[in-house]
Amino acid sequence: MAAHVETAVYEGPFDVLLQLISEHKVDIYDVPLAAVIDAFLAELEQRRPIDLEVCSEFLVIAAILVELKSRKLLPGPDEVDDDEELSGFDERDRLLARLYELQAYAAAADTFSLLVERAQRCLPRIAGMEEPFRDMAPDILAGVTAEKLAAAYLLAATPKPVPSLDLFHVTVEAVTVSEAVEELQERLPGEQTVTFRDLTSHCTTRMQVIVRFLALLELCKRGWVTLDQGETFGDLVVTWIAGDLDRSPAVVGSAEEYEG
Amino acid sequence: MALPEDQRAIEAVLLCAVEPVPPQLLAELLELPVERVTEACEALARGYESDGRGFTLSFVAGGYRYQTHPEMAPFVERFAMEGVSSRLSSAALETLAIVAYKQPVSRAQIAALRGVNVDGVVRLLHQRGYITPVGQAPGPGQPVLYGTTAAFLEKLGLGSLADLPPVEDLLPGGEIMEQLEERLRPSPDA
Amino acid sequence: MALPEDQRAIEAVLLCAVEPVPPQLLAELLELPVERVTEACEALARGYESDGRGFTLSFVAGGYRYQTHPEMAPFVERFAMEGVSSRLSSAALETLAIVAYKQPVSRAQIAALRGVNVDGVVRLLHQRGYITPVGQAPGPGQPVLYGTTAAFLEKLGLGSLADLPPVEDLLPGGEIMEQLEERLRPSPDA
Repeated sequence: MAAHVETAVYEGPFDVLLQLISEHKVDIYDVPLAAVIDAFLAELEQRRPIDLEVCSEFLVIAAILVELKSRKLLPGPDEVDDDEELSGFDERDRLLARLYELQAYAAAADTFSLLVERAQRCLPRIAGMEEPFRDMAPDILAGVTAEKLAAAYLLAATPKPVPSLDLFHVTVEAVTVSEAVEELQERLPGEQTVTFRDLTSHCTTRMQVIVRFLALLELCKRGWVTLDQGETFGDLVVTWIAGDLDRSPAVVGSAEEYEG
Repeated sequence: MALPEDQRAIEAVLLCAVEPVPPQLLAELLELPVERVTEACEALARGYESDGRGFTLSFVAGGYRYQTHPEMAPFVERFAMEGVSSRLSSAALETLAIVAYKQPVSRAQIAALRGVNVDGVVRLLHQRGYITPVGQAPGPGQPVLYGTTAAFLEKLGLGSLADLPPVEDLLPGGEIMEQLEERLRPSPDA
Repeated sequence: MALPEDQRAIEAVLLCAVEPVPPQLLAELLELPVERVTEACEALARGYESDGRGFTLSFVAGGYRYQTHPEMAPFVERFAMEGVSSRLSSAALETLAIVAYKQPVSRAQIAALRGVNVDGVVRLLHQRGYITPVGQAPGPGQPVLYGTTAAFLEKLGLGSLADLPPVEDLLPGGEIMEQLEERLRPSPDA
């Protein structure tokens, strides 16, 4: 890391800041951002092809600097809100903590690189057993069938499965949208206007609620209901406008199936 | 001076192993307590070192194995197997460092720290087998949590995660930190 | 008493070699006359014998190699019968499956799919006679390509490779696999 700073190469956000601090010897809020950006662009010009990762890391840090700087330059509200003042500190502290941590990982990366280099210089013994012992070893193919081999191939060739949490407490249920559509067609003409909250009051799982919502959208698409929400996060009011329908199973069946 | 029998047996077993042999397995084969086996291995390793042998006995990825002495690298280069020595970029190494020290850790946590999207790097490290999903975080989306693998230890020549350099040694020196804090502190008129 | 440099180098070379190393090759690697190399090997072999080591340096099939001391046979036998870890055997099965379905295939290609170094496992499968070199890939390094053997088919009770259960339908399409392999190929700055 130190070496990078010395070579005047912008390698990452921490280097940029560190360099700013060590070169300008001024309060970070006084660092002319334009000069920093010019220096960075000049640096980029010299190393082609452009490294997108270096670029984006620089942009992140530049954005934080701009934000900090603008906070200072722009006149704030007349009465200084304690909370806001506090959040300004938080911002700096967070930046500081993050840079601190990042610096540690950058140092770790350098160490890793040295370890890898050293490890690569040592070749392991892989010759294995000599002839008489080789044949004593239990056959690795003992009990292996062609099917097991195929399964092993699939295991090796497909991305490794993600270990999941124990899901024993989750009952698998199949709720289909078409069933929900049917249920709503049954119920809505009688009630005319009802809230989504009421429609889903008997639902015990999130999936059931979601499926009912999808069913409502389906009905809305068919022009059988209107949906109205007075305010953000307010109750969704469902109004049946299709009168008495001649229900046809073919229409019902067209809704997609969802499984939860 | 003849070598003790347990050390001889360990030499023979490790010579024909094709992967690091855990001390527990050695103990089973020799019908000895694990501590005795570990001591014997350490004694052998010290002996090879002081004899100035061309190979070492090392504890790598949870087991003991013979490997060539690093100083002999020029002679054994041609025996190096192809396809394993691809280098990792500094971005990949830094991400690997974050996973190693913070595991189990999610992609979002790494991204938040590094300030960039890390999907590509994480995928690369996973494909190389250096990191692997080790679980899922509770909460929305149940993000996959990653940890390091035995292949990671092998790549770095480490016996276990405990051999990673301690974080304290990696944190920036007090001077740099003071400078940083100094510069980031709001000026008196702010 | 430190070992002479030529003996150290010989130890390193013989340790990582998988076949007996002819004196001529050793002489070439060490840039020494064959007689000097032969003397050094004899000196090492005598030293191991007088130290009572668990291994010997022997001249076999036209070359030098390390092998276990006959007196250690009981431990080696036991290791042969019990030492195949479940990790190793599942690694071996996966590797064999990849060779069976993707042959001819190089070690690097297998390593890319499995995400770990497979040199030891490939060697093991070769020793057991289930896979064998079937050619060399063009391009840098001309890596050895492996395929399965008649012994492999016999063991699985298959008449020919065509009798392997089809797996394509369960795998990502060929295009995706190619892309995956492309990405997995070691690149100089990955």
